[in-house]
Order: sequence, then C-alpha cells, then structure tokens
Amino acid sequence: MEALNANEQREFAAIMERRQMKDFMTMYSNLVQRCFDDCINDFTSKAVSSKEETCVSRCVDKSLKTSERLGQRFAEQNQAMMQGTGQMGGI
Amino acid sequence: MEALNANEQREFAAIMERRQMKDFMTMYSNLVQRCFDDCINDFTSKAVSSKEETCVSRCVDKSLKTSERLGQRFAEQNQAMMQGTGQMGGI
Amino acid sequence: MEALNANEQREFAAIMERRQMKDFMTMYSNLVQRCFDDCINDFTSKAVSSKEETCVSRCVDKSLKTSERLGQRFAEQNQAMMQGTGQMGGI
Amino acid sequence: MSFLGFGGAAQPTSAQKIAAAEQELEMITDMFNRLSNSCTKKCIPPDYKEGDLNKGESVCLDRCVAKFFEVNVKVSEQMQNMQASRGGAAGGAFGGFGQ
Amino acid sequence: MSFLGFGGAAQPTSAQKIAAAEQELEMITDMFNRLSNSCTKKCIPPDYKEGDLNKGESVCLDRCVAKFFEVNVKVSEQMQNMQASRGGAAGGAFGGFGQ
Amino acid sequence: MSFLGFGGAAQPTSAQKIAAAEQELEMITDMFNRLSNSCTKKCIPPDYKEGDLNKGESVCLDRCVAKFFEVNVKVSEQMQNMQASRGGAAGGAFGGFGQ
Repeated sequence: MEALNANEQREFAAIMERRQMKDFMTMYSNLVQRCFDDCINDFTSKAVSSKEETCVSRCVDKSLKTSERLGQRFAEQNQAMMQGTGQMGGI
Repeated sequence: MEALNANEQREFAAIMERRQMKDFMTMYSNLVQRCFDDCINDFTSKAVSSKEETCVSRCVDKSLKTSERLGQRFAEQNQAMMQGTGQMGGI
Repeated sequence: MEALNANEQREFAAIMERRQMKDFMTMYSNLVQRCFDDCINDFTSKAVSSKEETCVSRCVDKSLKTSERLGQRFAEQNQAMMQGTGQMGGI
Repeated sequence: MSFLGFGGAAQPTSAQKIAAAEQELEMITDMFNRLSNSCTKKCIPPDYKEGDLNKGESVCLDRCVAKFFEVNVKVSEQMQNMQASRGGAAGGAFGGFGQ
Repeated sequence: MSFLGFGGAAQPTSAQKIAAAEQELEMITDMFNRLSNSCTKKCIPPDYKEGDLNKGESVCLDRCVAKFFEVNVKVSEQMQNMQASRGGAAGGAFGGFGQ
Repeated sequence: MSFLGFGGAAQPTSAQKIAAAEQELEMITDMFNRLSNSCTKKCIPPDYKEGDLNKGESVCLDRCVAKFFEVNVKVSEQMQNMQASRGGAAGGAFGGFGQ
C-alpha cells in the first residue's frame, strides 16, 4: 500500500468513503442483534420491560467501549507487525 | 425511496429482480443447513433414517411457516414505523 | 454449464482465477478463527502457552485434513448427483 | 431507514437515489434475516414434534418481532444521544462488532 | 444446480451463460462451506488430541457428507411438491431463514 | 498482509495497486471483525451488570488481541512450511473451513 501515488491515494480514499456507510450499518446491526440476543428472553409480553431496557442500554454502552478498546489494541498490534517487530511491550 | 420517478423505479425493479434468485438461494441453503443441523445427529450409518427424515420434513414445514409469520409481522412493524407511530395494537 | 463454448470457458476461467485469492483468504481466516476459538482460553498471560501452541498446531493440521477429506467426498457426491444416480456405493 | 437519523443533503442524482434505495432494501433484508435468526432461536425448539406452529410458538414470534423493533429504536436513540453529546461520529477506524 | 429444478428458457446469451455458471459455482462453494461447518462440528471434537484424523472421525465425515446431500435432495423435493400444490412461488417478500 | 507471504510480481498497474489496497483493507477489516467476535465472547460476560468495562475485562481484551495476532502468525508460518515441504499450493478445489 505504501507504493500508491497521489492520484491512486485519492481514488482509494473515495473507495474507502463509499465503504464507510456500509461498515457503519453492519456495526449497528451487529450491535442491535447482540444486545437483543443477550438481553431479551422474556416473551410473556410484547413490550420491553424496564429490566430488559437497562440491560440493552448497558450492552450498547459496553459494546461500544469494547469495540473502541479492541480497535486501539488492534491498530497497535497491526502497526507493530507491519514494522516487523512482532512484539509489543509488557502487559 | 418515495422520491424515485418512473424511470428510476423501473431501474430499481430490475435490480431487485436480479437479487431475487440470489435471495431465494440463500433462503434455501439456510433451510437445508438448519434442518440438517437440528435433525441429523446419528453417524452410525450413511443413510438418513426414517426418524431423521420425519424430523427434516417437519423442520422444513415449520421453518417455512415461521418465516411466513415473521415476514408478515415484520412488514406490519416496518409499515407502522415508517408512518412514525412506532406502536402496533394489542398482542 | 456444459454448454459454454471455448470463448466463454476462457472468460469463466478468468473469473474463477480472480475468486481464488479471495477464497483462499476466507479459508485462512476461518482456520485462524476456529483454532483460536478452540485452543485459546487462558487470559492470565498475553503470550500463547506451549500447551496452546500445540493445540493450535494440531488444529491447523486436523482442519486441513478434514477439509481435504470433505472436499473429496463432496466432489464425489456432486459428481454422482450430476449424473443423476443420486447414490454412492457402500460406506 | 429513517429512524437511524440519516438522510439530508440536497438534490441527489438518479444514480444516487437508486443506490440509496438499493442500500435501504439491503439493510431491511439484513435486518429481517437477523430478526429471523434470533426469533427462531428464541421461540422454536429444535426438536420438531410437529410441522405446524403451535399457539405458544406463534405468540412468541409475534412478540419477538415487536421487541426486536423496540430494541432497534432504543439502540438508535441511545447512539444518537451519544453522538450529540460527543458532537461527532462515534466509533473509530474499526467498527465491526462481530456477530 | 439441476436438482433444484431450475434451468429452462431458450437460447441464453454468452453473458447470461457465464453469469449462470458463476452463480452455480458460488452456490456450490456456499454449499461446501455450510457442509464443512456442519460436519466439522458434528464429527471433530474441538480438543485436538492429535493432528491426524482418526478412523472414527474419518468415517463420520464420509457419512456426514452423504447425509448432507440426501437431506439436500429431500428438502428440494419437498419444496417442489409444495410449490406444485400451491401452483406458484413459495415464500413471501422476506425469505431469509438466518443461520 | 505481508506476514502471509504474498506480494511479489513486478510493476503493477494503477488499477491493480488500488485493487490490492482495497483487498488488503477488506482483509484487515474482516480480521478485526473476527477478532472482535472471538474476544468479546471470551472476555465479556453477556449479563451486563454495568455499562463500563471493568479492569478484568479490559485486561482480558488486551491479552486476547495479542494472542489473536500471535496465533495468526503461527498459523501463517505453519501453512508456509507445509506449502514449502509440499512444493505447491495447499488445499484442493474446495477451500472453505466454515466458521
């Protein structure tokens, strides 16, 4: 990827932009599905209970924080691997 | 989507048509996989037993009915949401 | 598919070639994920233990052999089905 | 899907409008597939004692769909609130949550 | 795949024939991936005490493939019968079953 | 991804370079999605007693990412060794492993 010239980088950036909305949609759908699967297990009523609602809210919160942390670590590891060290410091 | 004119609607319909075969294929493959996974658990023989065959047949039957019911409810909810009510009557 | 002429076959071969890298990548990613999921369950350290490493190595080995065997049987069954017999001999 | 709070921008071209309609269709199809998956797991026991849906299963499916939509709306609202309070896009370079 | 009862229509163009071949290839690949998934889960315990397939695992895989094909044929027949008795396409606007 | 041992060939065109960059991006995104999936399952209990990540969960996620990369490298090395000793491409016509 380092070998892309200015024109190629511009074209690639346009492609990435077109992908972003799609990636956001997938992220959103995964989030809904995960929190629904984990929090909604009572079908004696058609309305979401307050207990379920709390669970969903925390699930969204925690999932976003999880994704953020994983993204940071992933970027670090990826960076390290690209530089050929293959090792990160000291957890 | 409401803003598509006649030409655009025609083009969109053509796109949808091309998708339909693919969607049917996915539906069919999901159906086979689900019924196989749920019904086939005995590998002491290479032939499907009559008990397994009954299970598969009911699984197909029930899955299609499930999908039909879910599709109806989904369409209703989707309709209601589009109209901004966000609420369906009374189950 | 039997009805493709020479030109069409050439074009189809080119399409298949473009797919091969992608299919290999998916295969590789599935392999990593399976062996990670099955073998890595201790998070008291950030380094892969020798026990986990052995597990991963056997998992890769066994998964490739599994895939090879499944590929052979699949091809046989597919062949048999195409010829309309729908039956394979004797396991 | 309008409840996600997208849309806006003025005078799209035909190609853009068709692409948007296609994307909306894809997203609705994807949502239905996920809902199908979840509600079938939650409501239909995998032993298939009969080919028909019984009363309990049918009611469970109906409620499951209603709850799935309600959760969808709640998650959407929560994310819009977070975005508003942050004053920008949530999430980073990598946005997948896996399934 | 012919066992699904598709095909028909007269004199397709080159592009159509190639697209059909591509779709057939994709469907066969998808079917193999699903079969792999299912048969691995059913036949290979995830503890990996050895790197080789033992006799029991090998035989299980062989039978699993045979049964997967047989189920495929049975489901296909059942759907064709249903379609025939309904006199039209089965399923509605939404057709996914989830995985 | 360079650790897979691809690359090579001389003087690609612009279109090829962009396609390669796109494929690399797709593969990295896919890898992140799989890692997210696996590490969330392994580190985050699905009961959501709080909205924040606690210390134990955070550390587990960090180690999980590190281990995922290490496994990736090991699998890559093992496959390269196998390919080298076979002197050719591993795998056959069907290469999926399912998930």
